[in-house]
Amino acid sequence: MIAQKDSISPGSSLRAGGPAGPEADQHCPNETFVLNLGPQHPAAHGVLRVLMTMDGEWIKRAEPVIGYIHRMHEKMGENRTWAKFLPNTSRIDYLSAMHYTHAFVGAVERAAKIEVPPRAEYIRVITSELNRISSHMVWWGALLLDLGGFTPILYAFDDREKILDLLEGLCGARLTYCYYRFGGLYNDVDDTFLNGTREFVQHMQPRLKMYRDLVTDNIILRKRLTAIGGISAELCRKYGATGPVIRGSGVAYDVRRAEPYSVYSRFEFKIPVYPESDSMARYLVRMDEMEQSLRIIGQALDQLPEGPVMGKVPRVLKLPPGDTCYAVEAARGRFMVRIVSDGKEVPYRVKLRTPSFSNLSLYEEASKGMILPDALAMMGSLDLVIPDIDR
Amino acid sequence: MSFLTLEPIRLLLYLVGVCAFVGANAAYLVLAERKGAGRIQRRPGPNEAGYAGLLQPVADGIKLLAKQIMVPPGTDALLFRAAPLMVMAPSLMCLAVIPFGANLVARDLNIGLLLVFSFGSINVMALMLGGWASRNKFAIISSARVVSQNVAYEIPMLLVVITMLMVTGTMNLNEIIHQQAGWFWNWNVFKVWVNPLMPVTFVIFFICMLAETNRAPFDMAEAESELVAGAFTEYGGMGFGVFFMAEYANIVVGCCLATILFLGGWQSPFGALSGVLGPLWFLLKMYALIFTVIWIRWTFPRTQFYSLLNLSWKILIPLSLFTLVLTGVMIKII
Amino acid sequence: MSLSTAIRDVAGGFKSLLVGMRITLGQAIKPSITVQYPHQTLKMPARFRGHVKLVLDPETGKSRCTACGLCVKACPSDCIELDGIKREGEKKKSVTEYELDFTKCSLCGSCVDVCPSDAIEYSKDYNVVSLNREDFSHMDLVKRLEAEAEIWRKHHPPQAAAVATTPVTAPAALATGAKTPSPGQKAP
Amino acid sequence: MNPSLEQLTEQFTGLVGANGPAGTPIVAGLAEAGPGSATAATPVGAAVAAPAAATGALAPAAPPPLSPVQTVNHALKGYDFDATVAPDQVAAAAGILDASGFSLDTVTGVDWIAQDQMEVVYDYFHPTAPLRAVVRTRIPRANPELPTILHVFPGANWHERETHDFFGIRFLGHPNLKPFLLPEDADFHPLRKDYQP
Repeated sequence: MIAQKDSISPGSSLRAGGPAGPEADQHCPNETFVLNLGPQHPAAHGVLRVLMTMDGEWIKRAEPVIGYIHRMHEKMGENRTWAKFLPNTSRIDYLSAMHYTHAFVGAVERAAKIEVPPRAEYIRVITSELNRISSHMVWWGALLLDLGGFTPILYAFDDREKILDLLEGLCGARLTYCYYRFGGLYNDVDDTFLNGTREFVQHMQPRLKMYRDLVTDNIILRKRLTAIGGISAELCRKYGATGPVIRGSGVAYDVRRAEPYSVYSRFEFKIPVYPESDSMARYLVRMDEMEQSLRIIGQALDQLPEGPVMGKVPRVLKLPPGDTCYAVEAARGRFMVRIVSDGKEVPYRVKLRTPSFSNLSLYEEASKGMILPDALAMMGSLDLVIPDIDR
Repeated sequence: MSFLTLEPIRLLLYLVGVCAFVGANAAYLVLAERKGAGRIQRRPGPNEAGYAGLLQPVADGIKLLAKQIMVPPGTDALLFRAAPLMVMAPSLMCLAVIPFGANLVARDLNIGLLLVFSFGSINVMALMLGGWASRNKFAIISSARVVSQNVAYEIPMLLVVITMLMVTGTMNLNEIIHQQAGWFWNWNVFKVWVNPLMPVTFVIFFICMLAETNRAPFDMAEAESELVAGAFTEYGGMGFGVFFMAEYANIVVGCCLATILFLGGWQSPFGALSGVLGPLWFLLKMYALIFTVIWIRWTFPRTQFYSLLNLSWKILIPLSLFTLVLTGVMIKII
Repeated sequence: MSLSTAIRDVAGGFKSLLVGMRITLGQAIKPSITVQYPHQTLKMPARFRGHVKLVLDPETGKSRCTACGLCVKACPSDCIELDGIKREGEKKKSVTEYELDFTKCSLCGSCVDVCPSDAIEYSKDYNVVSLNREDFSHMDLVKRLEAEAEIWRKHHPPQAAAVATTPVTAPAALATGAKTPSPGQKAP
Repeated sequence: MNPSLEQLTEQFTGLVGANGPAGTPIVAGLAEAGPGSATAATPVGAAVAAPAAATGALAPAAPPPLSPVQTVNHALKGYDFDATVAPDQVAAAAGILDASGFSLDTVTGVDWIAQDQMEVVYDYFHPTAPLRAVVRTRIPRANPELPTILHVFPGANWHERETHDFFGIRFLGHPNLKPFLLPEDADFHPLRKDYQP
């Protein structure tokens, strides 16, 4: 079936002399037009603008234009104490706020050599993985919206709501949690949360099967994603793409394994890898990741040690001079915080390396010669969060 | 009673009736669609305007009427304004030959089927003109898509219809229904002794109908996550509203046709009770099909553009050609 | 591709469509999961982080705030302004003015964390809406507490503890609390 | 294809050793920050004269000057390998790391206003080996220019544009240094320490 479609898909014989290559210029020199996709466009997931040079529906060049919700978090970091910057981190990528806070908290802890009690680390893992599932659910729904399927997002939100309720019961917020603090956590988990999480893990298994039957196995979805939007492993490497994007290109890169942070080294989980490097591979990576996250949560719940959730933290936090990095596997890939301290209470420099930024930067190269719906499907499979790109 | 037999008065009554039928259907199918979507997505759907949201179409209508119809500068204003009407009018025309009951038909034409298909094709042109006249890149892409999509699907649809013509031997829609009298296994869709692939033929017809009316999963023309609103991007107010209503009117026509050709029209499934209750059976079957259309829309993602064309050229056309030949052979043998 | 695989592909694809339709139909007959917001409201969990408010000490009927200013220092968005005086015969200062700029507040909870005397807490009020910007840019927490204290004085001492946890519905909070049903009450 | 730290050290020592002594201010990027910014209030010229000497003089507690190529404890710093190269060597450094299969993590700057220098930091991660490398270089603040590494890592395009936005560092050979995250007409560089909004 795939081969069938290829006969008029990009790069095939029916399109010989087609619009994408240099021969197109001789063929129809003045027949291109510029399509300004965004900054307000249903598929732009926020305020991303893509300047597309089109030849009919074929894309000759797609240049993302970003910066529409740039908030200069890095400058804000230089103007407030370490602790005061903490709420900002949840707002960079609001869909995986836990991971982002984790990275910043981790960087400061690493620089200040703050010990974090094991219980706190376990709870961080549980909440991080819950957050990853909820983030992937939003992506799943939004991708299906991009592809014109309206119903899955509501099913996903039904399940995501359960996660948000759990996290709200835990830390009082549903999106910008600000739950991790230097040296530990804002507060301890209670039985409601632990039992609720166990129930959720049970609940999600049949739901994931339902997702698979409804969407993953669906022939229409498979046709829209399979063999489309190929991103080679080399392209990922050259552009620094991480997360499900690189794992969908057959490279098992996961910060949780490459630079084990927190207590991730104590859990058994697989890194889903699909070598097909098409949009479907990235899709399947995320779907499998949800299962793996559930596995990690289950193990962490079983191993959860007793003890305090807050370590010893100096009242006035001054970091020793020098720079420190801390990377986490956020829902969209590698998120790294690089902090530079000059020994004062205020950061000298906070660099936020966000995954979506690098993942989007390869879009221009990867989308060449695709047709518009495929390019948008591919954009959906990159799982972009625009505030994460613009910071 | 005698004045009812006067042809002009009868036609006038039917005109009003058809307009009212289409208007009410379009308005309330929108509500049904939203309610159905809500059900499928496990939410109530619109339920604030009136009891259980029954006044929602009225509210929508008022909203659309109150909005200005902007004609974008530099467009062909005449075409831009004409396009919505050109979409709407043919669907109304088609309903003139649709028999809702044994005698409930505005014009019992001998070539009813031909008329429906001739008028059905105008709608493509109207969408294309609307998109072209909008002078919007999204709309132009959309109109190009509409044309290729409709051309691709017209063929298998007509092949199926030719098959049905061979089976029925007439273009008179009422006559086709009369032939399907008796129990439900006499309906064309179950006539496997004429053609073992009859149910498949029905599915082909249904898929083509979806594609012809630009319904999800074949809504290439609107494709709101790619083309904003496709050909309707620049339309506002009632201009958009008429396009919207025409979409539902087209669905009604398509489902009517499917009912007539395959599901026995106003015939009851049990061989009896089809006289007085005829229109009821007809509407029942038609709305069941419309429900399926809605159900499909809220289940599947949109197809890819070239798999849409591939589906037509590589699967549906060969398959319908095959059924055509098969039917011919079977008829010859029988 | 041979004809048989092509046919199998088409049939398999068609079957996947039918499976999808079966699932949506199965979901359609299940009860709806949404809450009809203005008619029904949710009960907020105990740890819900609403805007901060001053705690009414159930014993004295006053705020415990000593106007030490730690919360002002801890706030990342500079949205707290407070003032206090030292009354005669008292060891510590007591708060006279506590203004929260809720338009800037990011609900991070740093102020609650640092408070040495547990004088501030999160309210459970999520119906924060108003036609007047001033209601949020200058949220007078002392005034809000005063409204609570009045109820406290009326019922003191038996229900004091219970009152302290009910949501604020003061005249000043008209727009935010009074018109919409208070959280925790679920309509049938 | 996975490189070892020893290989990297060897390659980088070769790179830095060749051009290093020729007046390149190889300042280990770790220790001098504290005293450096302590002198932020003093006239900039004082610090320009001899940044390395000033560092040693003002910070007796700081460790002795580190070698330009060093391995770092990942658990303490978050990276394994740290190399300080001359500005014109960044592309060569990127080439070495590219050949070893590294991927570009990010490019960023740090404004060391007290030393009148800009530091440009290139972060690399390795997709298959558990390795993180940092390459850093210093350029004068008055003329912040260095070659682009675009031809080695095309992904540097956006990172370099962003760094140009925030610090005004010009990447020679970059085709498109227009404002990226900042407004189109932005002519300011907000992460410079002397930036006044």
